[in-house]
Amino acid sequence: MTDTVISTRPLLAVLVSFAAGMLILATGDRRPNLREGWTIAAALIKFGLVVSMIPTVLAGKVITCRLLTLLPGVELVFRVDAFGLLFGVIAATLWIPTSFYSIGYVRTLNEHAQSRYFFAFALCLSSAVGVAFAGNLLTLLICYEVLTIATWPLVIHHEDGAAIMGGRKYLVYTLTAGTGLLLATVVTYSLAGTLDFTPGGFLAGHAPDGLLMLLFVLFIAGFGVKAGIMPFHEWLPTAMVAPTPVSALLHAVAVVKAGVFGCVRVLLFVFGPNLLRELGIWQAMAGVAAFTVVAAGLLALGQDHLKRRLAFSTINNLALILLGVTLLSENAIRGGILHIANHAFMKITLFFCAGAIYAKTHKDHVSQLDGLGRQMPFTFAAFTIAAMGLSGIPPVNGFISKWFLCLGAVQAGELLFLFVILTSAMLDVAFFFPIIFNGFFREPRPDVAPRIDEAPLIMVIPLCATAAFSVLFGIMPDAVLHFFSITTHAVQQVLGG
Amino acid sequence: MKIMPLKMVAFAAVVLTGALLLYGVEDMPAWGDPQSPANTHVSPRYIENAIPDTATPNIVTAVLADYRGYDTLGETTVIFTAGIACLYILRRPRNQRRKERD
Amino acid sequence: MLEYVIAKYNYWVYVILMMIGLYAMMGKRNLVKKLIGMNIFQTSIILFYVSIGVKKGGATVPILEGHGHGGHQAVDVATILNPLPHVLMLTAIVVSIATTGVALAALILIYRRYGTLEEDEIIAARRAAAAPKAKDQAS
Amino acid sequence: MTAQLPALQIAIPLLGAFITPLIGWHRPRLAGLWALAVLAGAAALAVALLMQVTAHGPISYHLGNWAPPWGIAYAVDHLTVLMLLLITGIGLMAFLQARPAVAVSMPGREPYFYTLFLLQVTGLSGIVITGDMFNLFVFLEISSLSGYALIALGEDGAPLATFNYIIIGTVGACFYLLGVGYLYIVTGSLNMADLANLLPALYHSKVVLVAFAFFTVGVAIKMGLFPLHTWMPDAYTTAPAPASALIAPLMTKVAAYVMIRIMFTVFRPEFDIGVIPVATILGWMAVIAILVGGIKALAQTDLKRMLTYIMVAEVGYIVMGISVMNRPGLTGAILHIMNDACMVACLFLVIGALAHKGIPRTISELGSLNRKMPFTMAAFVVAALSMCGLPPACGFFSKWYLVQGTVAAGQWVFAGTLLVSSLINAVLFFRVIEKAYLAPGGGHGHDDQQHDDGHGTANVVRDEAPAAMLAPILIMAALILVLGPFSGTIIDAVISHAVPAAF
Repeated sequence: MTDTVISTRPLLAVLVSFAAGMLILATGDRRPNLREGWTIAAALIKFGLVVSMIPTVLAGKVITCRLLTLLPGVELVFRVDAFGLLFGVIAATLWIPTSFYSIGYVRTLNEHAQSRYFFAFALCLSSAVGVAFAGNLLTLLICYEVLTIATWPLVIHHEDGAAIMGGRKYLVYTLTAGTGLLLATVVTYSLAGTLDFTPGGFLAGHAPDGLLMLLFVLFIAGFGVKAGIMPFHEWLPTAMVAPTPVSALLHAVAVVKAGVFGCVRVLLFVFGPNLLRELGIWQAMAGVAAFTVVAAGLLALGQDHLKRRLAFSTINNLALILLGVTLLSENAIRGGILHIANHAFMKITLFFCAGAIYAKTHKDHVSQLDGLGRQMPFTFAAFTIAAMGLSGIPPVNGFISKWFLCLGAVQAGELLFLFVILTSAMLDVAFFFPIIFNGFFREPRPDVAPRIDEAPLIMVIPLCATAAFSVLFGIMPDAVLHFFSITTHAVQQVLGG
Repeated sequence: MKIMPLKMVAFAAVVLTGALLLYGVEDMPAWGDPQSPANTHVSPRYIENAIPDTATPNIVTAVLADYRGYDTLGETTVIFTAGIACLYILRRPRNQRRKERD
Repeated sequence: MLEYVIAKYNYWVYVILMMIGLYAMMGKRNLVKKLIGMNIFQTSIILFYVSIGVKKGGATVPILEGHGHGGHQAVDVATILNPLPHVLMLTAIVVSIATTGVALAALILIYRRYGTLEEDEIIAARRAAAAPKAKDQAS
Repeated sequence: MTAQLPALQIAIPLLGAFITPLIGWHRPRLAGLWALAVLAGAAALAVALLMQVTAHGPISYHLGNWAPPWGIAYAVDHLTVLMLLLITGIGLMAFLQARPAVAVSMPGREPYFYTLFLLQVTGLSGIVITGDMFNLFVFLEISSLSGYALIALGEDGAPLATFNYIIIGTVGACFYLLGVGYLYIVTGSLNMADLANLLPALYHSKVVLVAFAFFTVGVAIKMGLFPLHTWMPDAYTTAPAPASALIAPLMTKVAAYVMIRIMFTVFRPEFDIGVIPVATILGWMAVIAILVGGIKALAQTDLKRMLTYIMVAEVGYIVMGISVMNRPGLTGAILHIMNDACMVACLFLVIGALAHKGIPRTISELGSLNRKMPFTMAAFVVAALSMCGLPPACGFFSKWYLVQGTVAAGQWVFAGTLLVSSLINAVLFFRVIEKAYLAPGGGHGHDDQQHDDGHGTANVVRDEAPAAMLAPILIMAALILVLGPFSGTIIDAVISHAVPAAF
């Protein structure tokens, strides 16, 4: 059906950041410039490797790299299809600005244990790309668990009481979820004898409906914890104790998206749209997602801590993605998958802004930001762009994905969920615009500098870049990284296969 | 107070073990039955062939030192182990001995 | 019932001996008594094995008298006791002695350290030694 | 030469042990090097034997050229070589660390320690290599006696723990011997392969049932299966660190091997399932062992004692894998024997390094240990993550097979127990990791002043264990990471042949 290209590029893309992590540890705190050099070199190489796979995948081919046989019939295999590539490209692309931004951030704040920080960061990226390129459930599970563990040192980075508690909560949620996933994967393997992702699913006809539903719940709960689906969302706001670049890349892009990615893989590549329709379970799933969308939006309104507010916005958007995919209509799936990319660019901008504000002024509450826009206009401009995008205002990229989500809801004939998506957009406006308003139009507080006094350039440039890309992708969705084409390919694979 | 239950548990366990062993005895061949499997399966060969195989009139010696000589090597090793173990445990290093004398 | 017991009384004897030994090992608080129990226990098993080798009907010790001088004739198996259990038990006896030796060495070590071989007293002494240490750590 | 490999596998460490004290009386240092060479030779032999068996299939070696069942035979199959490799390999690693440690902690006794160490390896190797039931008992006693002695000279409380271990260990060995006797009475044979042929006709004999019961109890004592584990925490906790790094990973695993041998070689699966519900009983005992081990471990403040209780749970894992009586379950059990031996060895070697540096084992006093001993702690983390069943460490894969086995058997409670237990392990180990890696007291956050390098703990100086002690730790940690992804290969090449064809 699809041509397969054998190549080690997926493996190299995974390993390059792992190798960088080892080099970072070996270099240590004594030579920080060399150490950061490794990070940036790895980020660039990884980006090159991942992007080099785009033309192949757009030509309708699948890039495969088989390594070891783990179980009879199950290999450790990296297999790059359109959907996986999308996530891989996002993670690899956003690692570059985050690397620069991180360096600025930790040096400005003079953070401790920087080697550990960069090591864990590189390891996270390795495993996130591993999740993206995993060719079967077991490989996915392995990378996913590595990601879980690699994130922990970042969450507890500050080593104070709040960080340790946040870390514990994070571990309790994610490790329990991982255990559930293990059970679900084992049962799937016992039933089907295979774990290879197949567009359109492979599980149909292997078990009675009741068992399949149970399996579905286990899978969605397992991946849903990282995706922040309610009621499993609680760890995410708590984990905001982590340094901001961590929140930016991991809690907006890599880790939580790995959860969403896993959910989508299970929905579309393990169960498959047809089986989900037969079981009728998609409605329950969509209901949970819709509830999360609205509830997270409402909860975000009540947060004064900027990063916590962003965290709830993340929960809201992740649920939106899942809602789109669960609606199972062509446009809804396209909107959901596209939103993975679009949300990543917008949310990382927002976190970058929050971090820049904190690094410069040590302010992290919404109510403290009065008039700060005059001191940090670039930061606030970027923030505004990203916030507009998340609210679905053109010409930012968020508009495109929300548009398709709405179309998809109509296509599926689910007007209730259309209403949910629109409500969510309004909630976005409601919790973002006070921040912008405070920043630009409120009377400045006495401690705000009257002149432009931004965070270091190494932090401002990345955040402006990601904001600019958000706009670019809003105007030309297929520019540079071909997100739109890749998404179309993924949708065709799932629905056509 | 505390000793009573321990003794009760010990007694119960012992009775249980004994009962189990006697339960097995029921299916055993009668004592001294020359036709029991133990007396007919492996051992006749020792008795019949001890002389031609080993030229040793004492069959026990023949088995001990030849047919199952490897067990005897193990047996010797057990003794050696016990000897080394006692040396290891009970030997007091010279300086410690001196200290105790003072 | 009685007949049944008599027909296999060797087994009954060994089981009873073994129960005595096992009870001493589990129920006694004096370490030497435990050790003695262990010896009784092991001896009972040795008796059990040796009794397996018995053949009724005139069988004798497994030494072939008059067979040792070159030429040999066929041996009637029924006249000779089963030698294998004897061999096994020679090894088991040695094992039992070795174990006893190591156990006695351990007992000497215990006596040197605590000056007693009553388990309760040793535990009490250890607890008393541990208590002030814990208090030090707490303060 | 290659035909004599099985004999050499035992002869080399055995003769090495005989010679060690002779050398040691004159030159204690030389005795250490000698023992090291002997162990390295034994490990090399195990590798050679592994290659031979994987290439040409199982070997039956007749000692003294007496054909079984009259003589004693070695039965060297895939499971055997795996265990031999494990025993000699971990023995070698433990010895690498023990040599410098013993020189410091027990001067004047080193040659005896080395001798007993070699005897322990000999005994364990003999247990796994032999194909004769009684011969197994003899080697069991060699390993037990040397084990008692090695444990006896530990910290306060060790002699009493040793004595109790001697008593209960002797009960275990004697129960095993009784089982052998009962089988001998009804079959007249001591050879495992011969027994396997004779027994099916007798499966319903009460004698055989009782024999099986006594085998199981005897072996369960040796492997520390709940509720017969009571000797284990005391004995292993109080044992001197160099000794526990050898005995703790291996003794329980070898006993588990004996259990597998008896259940699947001497007896057939039909007996284990059909005649008496031993599988079910063992399975539920394993459930209790896993839960009780985990809960007791939670209650410990002493790191080493915590590990021993975790071992109680890990034994439960293995027994559970055996008890479900299917291919994935038994594969998982054998894989876990290997993986758990490596993990426990790594953890106890870490304990050894801590002991050598005089660091107290109380968990609450481990603060900032990662700064003091970064490599040791990194290895600890690897082993700990493996214990929690997190990929890509090897613990994940054995857990996978075990869960698969329980699911295939429809034993959802068992599967749930395994999963809950890995969460308990996560709590246990992250408690330690948190303590060791995070700044004591915490609360430093963002005070800009003292961040230059030390982050408030600048006074902690790196004080890593000497390279000779660190090397085995790091090797074991690397092995834990490597064995995981390669478990598929290992199962294909070795373990799949060890599972009865009936599964």
